[in-house]
Amino acid sequence: MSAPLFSVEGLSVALPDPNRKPLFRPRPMVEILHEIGFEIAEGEVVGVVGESGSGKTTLGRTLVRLIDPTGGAIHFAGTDITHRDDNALRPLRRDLQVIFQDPLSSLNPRLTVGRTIARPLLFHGVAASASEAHDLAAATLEIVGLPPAFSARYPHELSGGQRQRVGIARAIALKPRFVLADEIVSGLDVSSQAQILSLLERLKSELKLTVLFISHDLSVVRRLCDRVIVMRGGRILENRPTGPLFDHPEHPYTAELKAAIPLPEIDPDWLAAT
Amino acid sequence: MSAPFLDIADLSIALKAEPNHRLLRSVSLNVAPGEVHGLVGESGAGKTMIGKTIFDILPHAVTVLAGSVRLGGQDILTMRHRDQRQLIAHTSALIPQDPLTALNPVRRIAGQMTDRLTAILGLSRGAARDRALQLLNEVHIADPERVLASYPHQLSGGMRQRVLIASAFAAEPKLIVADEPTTALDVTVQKQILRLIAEMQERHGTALLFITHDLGVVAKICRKVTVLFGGSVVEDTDAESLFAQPKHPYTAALIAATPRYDRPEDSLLPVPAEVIESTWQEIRRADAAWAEARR
Amino acid sequence: MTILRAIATRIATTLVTLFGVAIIVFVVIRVAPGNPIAMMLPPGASEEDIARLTALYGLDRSIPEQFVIWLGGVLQGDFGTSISLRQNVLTIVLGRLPATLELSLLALGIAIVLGAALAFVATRWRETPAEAGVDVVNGIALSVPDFLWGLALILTLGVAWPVFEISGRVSPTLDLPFVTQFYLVESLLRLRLDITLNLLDHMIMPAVALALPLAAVIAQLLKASLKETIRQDYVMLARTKGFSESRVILHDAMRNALLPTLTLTGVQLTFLIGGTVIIERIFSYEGLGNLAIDAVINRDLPLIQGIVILFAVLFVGINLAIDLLYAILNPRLRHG
Amino acid sequence: MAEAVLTRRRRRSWRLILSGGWLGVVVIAALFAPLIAPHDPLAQDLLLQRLPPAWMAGAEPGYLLGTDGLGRDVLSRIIYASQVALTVAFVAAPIACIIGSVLGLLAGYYGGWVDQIVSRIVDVWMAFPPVLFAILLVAVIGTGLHSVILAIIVIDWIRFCRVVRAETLVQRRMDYVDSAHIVGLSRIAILVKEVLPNVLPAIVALLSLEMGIAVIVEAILSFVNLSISTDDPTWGGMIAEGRTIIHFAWWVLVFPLIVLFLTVLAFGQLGEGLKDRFDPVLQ
Repeated sequence: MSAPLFSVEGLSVALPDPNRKPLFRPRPMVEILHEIGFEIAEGEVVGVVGESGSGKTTLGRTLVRLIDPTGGAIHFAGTDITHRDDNALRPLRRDLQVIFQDPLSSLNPRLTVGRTIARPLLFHGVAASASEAHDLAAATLEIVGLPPAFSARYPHELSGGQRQRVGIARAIALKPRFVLADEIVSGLDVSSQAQILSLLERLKSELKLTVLFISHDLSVVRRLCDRVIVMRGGRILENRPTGPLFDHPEHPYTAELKAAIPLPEIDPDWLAAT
Repeated sequence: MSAPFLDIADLSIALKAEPNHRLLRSVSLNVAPGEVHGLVGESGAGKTMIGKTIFDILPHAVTVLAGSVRLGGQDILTMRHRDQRQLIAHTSALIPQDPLTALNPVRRIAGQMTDRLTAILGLSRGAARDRALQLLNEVHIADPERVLASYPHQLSGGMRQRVLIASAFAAEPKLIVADEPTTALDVTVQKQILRLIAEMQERHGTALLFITHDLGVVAKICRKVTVLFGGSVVEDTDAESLFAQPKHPYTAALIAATPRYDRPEDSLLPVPAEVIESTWQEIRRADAAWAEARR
Repeated sequence: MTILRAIATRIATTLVTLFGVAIIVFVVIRVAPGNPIAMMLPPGASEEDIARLTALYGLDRSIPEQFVIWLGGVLQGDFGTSISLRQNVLTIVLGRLPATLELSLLALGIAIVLGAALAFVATRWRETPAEAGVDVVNGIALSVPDFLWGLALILTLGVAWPVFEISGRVSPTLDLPFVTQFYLVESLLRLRLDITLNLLDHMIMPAVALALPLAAVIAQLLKASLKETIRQDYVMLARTKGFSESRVILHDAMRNALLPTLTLTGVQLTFLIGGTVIIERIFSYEGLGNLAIDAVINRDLPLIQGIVILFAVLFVGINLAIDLLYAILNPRLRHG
Repeated sequence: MAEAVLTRRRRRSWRLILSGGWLGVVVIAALFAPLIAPHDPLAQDLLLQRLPPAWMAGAEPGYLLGTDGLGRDVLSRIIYASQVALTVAFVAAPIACIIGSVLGLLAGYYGGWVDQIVSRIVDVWMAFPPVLFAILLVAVIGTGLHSVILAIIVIDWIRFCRVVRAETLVQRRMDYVDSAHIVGLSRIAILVKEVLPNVLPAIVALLSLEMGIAVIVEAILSFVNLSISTDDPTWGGMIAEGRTIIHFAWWVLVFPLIVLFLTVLAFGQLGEGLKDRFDPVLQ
């Protein structure tokens, strides 16, 4: 087996506590992640599930170094990126892309869809000229199932599902080795959710993407992921291949999470069961 | 079977500026005392609009074109405003979607739980407080005195939703509208809250209209179901037959699109474009017929 | 303990601000060309006289030296002697302060009442011509400053239709039996309502001129804040309880909407007080601002310093008070 | 809904047309003052003192808006005075805008010690009554157009700084900043290419408003006799003279006041209109 694309050891993160704001003073720090360790192999889709406050979003943002870790180490493709500064990270950025939860906030409202996708292409030298970048952007839009004419539109002119497709297009246009997908279907309707997931499934096999897929929804994770990490209170409870994890959960919390999901079938005993 | 308490008949609603483009298209819906009725649809289907009509709190830009909304036989859309507010206050209550935003951050829980009792039903402060304590006990809050003295930010999300459920039952309403009451909650908390709503509804014998986008939740808590698409009712049936034998192709597609961890391969299937298109065609035909009839 | 330390930190930054103000004023007015002493003596005064007085006021020393001497005095409550009025600066300034404070507070009161009323009307009758009307009035009041409102009021209610007095603080013919300079307050306490009315007759136009821009700011902020608040779920929930729209706005939305408005009003209040400088000039109102302009024109260095420092203390104090008030009114911070 | 949006847009375009139209008139008056003005604005004639406007009894037909206490034509003085007003508006406000916006962007985006320093300076500035500060500055550096412009820049930059800093703080928290970071853009590039376009509408609106404020500050300085020389006509100077003879010749005060009023109002409304125009979501 080849070396993992990502390897994380003893990762700890502390952030300012959003619930406490003493008068005239900075917020106190609270530890969100406690000594997390795991690996992601090339081409693998790893799910991270947990309820609110489990630290799953912080974990994702720390991997792509939007947040600075307070302890531990992160290796990406053999390079230690734990404390690399912006300049040193820049060459690696092309391979570390993110699809955000809320596309309305993550797409600059004053840029057209085309420019949003084309700008990184030019920046990283994937496209040599503005027109080449524009063509590539249009082609990527087609890959994610949007007409190339959408290049000229602004984010507010799109529906939620279309915006999320643009978010995906921006991330994959650079042909990155790794994509972080942070709750990317949680704001969508059931039908858009199903469409975005089948798009991701297609991209996963076509582009051989390595993905960290963060979600609160076990059912969605089961569909998409090869392996699942269950988090609670900033710690990893379970980290196993998807099938076995769902069929025979080892940790009682995983079983509890599973049992709490209401399946679309009549079951008079479900409510009473604990 | 007793007469429905909530009876919505042929309700059509549109923007004042565009009366020809209906947002609700001749919607009919009724909920009998003691019944839990699910109202399902994706965003934009008009479910929340129906909830707002029941309390007559539609936005100013929207107007009712036709139809009636009866509470216990009285049409609230044609009543005098003052009588209407009284009727709604005495008979109906809402459990809102997001417990984080549905409690006023600068008021203590006590005032928010009892203001309807004291200001509209005319209870004394003491009596209203006793009632609030009793209800907090009913929703299994261990320390009701402390909760009454708290501000919302001092309580957890699940606790706040319990408070909101207790307040909804405060005036012994005949009808409770629950508008996506568990969407903002974690799954484990969602299950507790669903159980609590079902328990309270049964104990008080209330008619419950449960608005949600989640067919899984519907399957677990509702007896009857109305499915909305594009502001019109595509299916109105009991829950058993809805899941066993969906009559409308859109309902079937919606069920197939709902995620389920036990069947990863045949769930989460995108709604086929033909289904969407044929459903819209039905709606356009109905629109044409309706416009013809109004002429 | 942490709260005490937090307050101490805040007061320390406040003192740094005041120190900065002191340095800037001190340096700015001393780089001015021309000798202020020469201006106060009659033409033809001897070089010797000028030199003697210059030394008396300490103006022959270097600027850092002068600053240290002045600061030492200030810390003992001695702001020096006014060159033009030949009186203790602190006595003069504190004598004028009450007039300015009374005018500012009256203006603040008018602004709050007017602003809140406009915001309420625009929210209660939103999406009607009433809201559009409030928007237009607001837009005009926002972009036209107090200086122009003062002049417009003088022209209309002072000259064209003489309803109010256009100059002074009180009619000179009135016999004032007062011991403090807080005429308005004291006249009310002594039940001399004739004097109260005469004072208001003089104060109403400058106060309205000062109040209009602030009223517009309050109305705009509060309206935006109310609009945001009435969309919240807890307001919708209150509506489903059967309360009337007015009660819902006043009872369930107003307090929430006031909090963000309050923080922004602090700064605006300092703008209002800053506006008294020119408004007092226009209405020949005997307050601190009018005194300040005279002091600048007469190159009265100690007096200018004293006035600017007093304004700075006032402004910084207001912002401190607003921060504390916000903390007291916001349960989130109180119980954080 | 579409109807409501249309009405709002119509109201907005009227605002732009009216305010832009008036400012156009003022600009033309300033540029072509020698061609338009019927008289020499400085020519005194003691025989023509305090002539009322042309439509009143005792007027001279050549003096449309009457004459002042020294017999100078009010209309000609108003026209020439617009040169001073617009010079101040178009020089002082933009310079203050650049200084304040740059500091505000840096403080809001970088935070940390940059923000600490800028915020402390702003604190000190905020502790001065701005009008008194301006008067003090002009008294110290001497009267004249340059001093007036300098004084306005010194008191006005913090208004830009405060607004831009607050707006930048809001924008910095948006995910699109993070996603630009993910692309690898440097911080300065994110600031200029991503954040600035979103802050720009606020800056443009404020610039327009502050141009009006600059005109007012100049008028206030003239009013207390501290602007440019006493002879050259300024709106504030005319108002100051009019204030002293208000009971004998109201027109000396009224007409410059109306012009000043409309100009300031137009700058403010133009700013609001432009802000909406710039907003892609409202287009």
